Amino acid sequence: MAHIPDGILAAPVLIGGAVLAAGGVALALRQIDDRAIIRTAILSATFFAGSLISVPVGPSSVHLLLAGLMGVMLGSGAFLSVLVGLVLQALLFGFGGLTTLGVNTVNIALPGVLLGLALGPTIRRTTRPGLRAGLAALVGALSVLGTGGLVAACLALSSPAYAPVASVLLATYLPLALVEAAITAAVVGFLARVEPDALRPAA
Amino acid sequence: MIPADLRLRLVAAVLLVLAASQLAHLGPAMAALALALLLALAARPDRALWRRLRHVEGFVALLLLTLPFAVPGAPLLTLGPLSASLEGLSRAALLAAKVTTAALVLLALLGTVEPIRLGAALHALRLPEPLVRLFVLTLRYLGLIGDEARRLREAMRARAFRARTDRHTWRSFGNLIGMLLVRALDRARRVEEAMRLRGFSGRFPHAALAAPTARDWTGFALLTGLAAAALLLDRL
Amino acid sequence: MIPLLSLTDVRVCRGESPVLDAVSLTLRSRDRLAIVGPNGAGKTTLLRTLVGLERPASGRVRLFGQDCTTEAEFRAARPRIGFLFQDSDDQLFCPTVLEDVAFGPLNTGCTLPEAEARGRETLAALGIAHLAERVTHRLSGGEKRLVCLAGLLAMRPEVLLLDEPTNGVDAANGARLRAALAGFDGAMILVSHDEGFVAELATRALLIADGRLTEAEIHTHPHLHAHPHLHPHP
Amino acid sequence: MIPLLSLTDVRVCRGESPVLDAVSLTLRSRDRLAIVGPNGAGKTTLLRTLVGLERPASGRVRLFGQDCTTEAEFRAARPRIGFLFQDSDDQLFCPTVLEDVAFGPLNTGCTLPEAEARGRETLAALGIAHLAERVTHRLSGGEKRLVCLAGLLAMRPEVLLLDEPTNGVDAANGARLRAALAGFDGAMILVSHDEGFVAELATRALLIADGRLTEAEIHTHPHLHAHPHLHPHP
Repeated sequence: MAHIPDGILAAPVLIGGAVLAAGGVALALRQIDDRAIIRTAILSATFFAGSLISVPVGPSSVHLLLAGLMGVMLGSGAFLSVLVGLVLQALLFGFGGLTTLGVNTVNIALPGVLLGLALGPTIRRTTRPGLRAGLAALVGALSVLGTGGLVAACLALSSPAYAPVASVLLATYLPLALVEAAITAAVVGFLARVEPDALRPAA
Repeated sequence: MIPADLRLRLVAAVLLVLAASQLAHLGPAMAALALALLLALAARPDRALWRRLRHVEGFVALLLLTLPFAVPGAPLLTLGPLSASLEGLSRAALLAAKVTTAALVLLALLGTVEPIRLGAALHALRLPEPLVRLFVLTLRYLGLIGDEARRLREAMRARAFRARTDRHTWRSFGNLIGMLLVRALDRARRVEEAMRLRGFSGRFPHAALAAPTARDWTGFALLTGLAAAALLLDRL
Repeated sequence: MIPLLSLTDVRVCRGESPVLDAVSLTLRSRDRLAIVGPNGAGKTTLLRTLVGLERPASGRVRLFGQDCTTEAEFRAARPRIGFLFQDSDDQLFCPTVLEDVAFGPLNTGCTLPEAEARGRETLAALGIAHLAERVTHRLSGGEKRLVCLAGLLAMRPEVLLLDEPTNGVDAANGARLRAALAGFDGAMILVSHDEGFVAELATRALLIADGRLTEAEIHTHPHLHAHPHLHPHP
Repeated sequence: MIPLLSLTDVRVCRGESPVLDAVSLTLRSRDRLAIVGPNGAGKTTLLRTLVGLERPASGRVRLFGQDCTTEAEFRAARPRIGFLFQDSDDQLFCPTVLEDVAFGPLNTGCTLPEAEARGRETLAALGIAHLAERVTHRLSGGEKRLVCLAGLLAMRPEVLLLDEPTNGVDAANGARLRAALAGFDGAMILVSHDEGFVAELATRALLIADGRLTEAEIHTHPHLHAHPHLHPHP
């Protein structure tokens, strides 16, 4: 449940999220050209389709966030991809919300962008498949945990009474982090072998 | 009452949801919920649309279960070391009403709109053009890529694949997503070429929208008036 | 002898309208049944129904003597049926050919070395051992088709369902494909527009039109045609 | 008369190996040239080379009397050439039909109202005015094909390059497509597997095999064939 619905968060948290998200989106828009818009859009559609796959974890199942992968493949463009994805979630499935669009964008995109920035260069450069897989798994896991931490922080900042909800939510991110790590590593391994250029954000 | 003009619908949706999210008392929140329900019924959404509410209600259920125990106040019910408070329960009810109201407003105002048609409205509302273009292109190719993914999943099923909690499953899904991404990049190249061949010079057509009618404005005024009234009632 | 596959009075609907209506068919071992008919007549839906990708509104699907209605029942039968999709790109998703061919055996319980060994063996039998390490995404249309078939044969199926197997296949790979199918000793159902291919391979044929099947016979007789031709200038 | 398009001794490589080799061709006004050949022979590459999406390793590309080697030179010629892609979805990228048809005119200097007016006019001429407000991704295959063609015709090109124009087109829309192309008074190059379509439309043909072109002639003559047939049982 990375998408916080409308009506729960306090106004300062909503405004803070909106301002940060606007900054991220503005940054991404400054770096994008006409060609990259097409690439980002069609990849966003693919990430969205990928996030609809339900991956079993024991008796339950999870949906991927893929934000770490977006960070590696799109760089700051991940802000755009996440924002569009969240709008689609709200329009197509009624997930998430309108007032929380900013907060949710930051919660999901920011860890992915930062991890893509930090580990992306080594993932692209390395010729050792093991190292690449390890780093990709780290990007997958940490981006999910980062999102979980931010979601919990948003709830806790809004009201101390949300603390139990926040900790329950945080616990649900652990299995997702595991699955996301494994699948991110697999996707990155696939791309490195089939089309290494795919891992480079087209800035 | 719901404006046909998509710009006004979008603005109304944002204002209504904002208003609902700022309610602080149970009475006004319940009134807002009732209004939102009427609005949703008036929009005549089909069954699939109603089913969307389930997603939201998952979050609400979590709140209803935990808040009564987390908010201090007059004890209502004691379970071992935990005690549920009346204040907590009313807080949970308030939040449930607000969350559901917001979801119903979205369902009523935007649930029956073909999402890609919102592009022209977002452009008319002066959102940055590259962002709007990104939005419509994503939607344009979403169905196509979704179908590609569905057919590949079927082929995997036909080859006796079954998703489990194991490495083979994760690697297979990784390959599936990787293949979709590689094909998406090929598609992006071809679309870019098609645009270039048709003389693309940075001008992407976003259809001009007719001015909203008096009826649209009336509906808009009514909706935002109700939202303002609910907020006012709440603050008094 | 128990039929391998059978449909009895099957009706499959898309929305309100039936795509297949009152369809019955029986496939016995070593049968090579061709299903011929115009576009949109329901040929692909028929194959999809046999593996449980479409569920009939009424009628019975029996696979290997077992009535199948639930996903679990179909799942048990699927390793014994190889279904070649119309578009190879819908079937190939692994980075390299060998991984793709090993995918099926891995699903049916082989270890990775076993699955890869079986994969190499199957590729060699099809005459495309040299493709094993190639990236599937970059193969030609004909190569993709053969690799898809290898992916099915590696599961050692008893039945093949082939949806337009010669689509987009060049001459050299077409010859390999024909040889492989002619040498397959299980049963098969074949959907194809390629009449020469059908006549060469099939032992029986059914015509399909508007979702209904009728028996047909395959025979050869001379025809006088007048149609446009392209010839190189001498 | 200056040829509209010409290639002289063109060689295009993918990696090391040539996809087109020593290809020369000339298209004059009102020419309707068909290019026929097997899969992978280089037909699509030939069309792509003519609009500068592939750059030759050697040889000359002349468009409307102008040698073209740089992107800027090709860019100047492109509005006069309409290229119909093999896959309609690559070419229909706008939300609604009217927006898509207006895309070309808008980018070549029309205002939005002018571009939309031209779009409506072109749709009406193709007999698909009723599609104007429809969402592009919900169209049928045949409708998509016609809308793609409308998007090209709205730019009032002098030459059409058509890559498998009848692919995935149903009968009714196929008739509209044929009528529109028969009525087009510019020149065209046509790549198609559909021999009847080629014979109906083309005035000249070239065969392509392994990246090389040879002249061909189109003619109709009676043939005695013996091939297998399927008949319903009486």
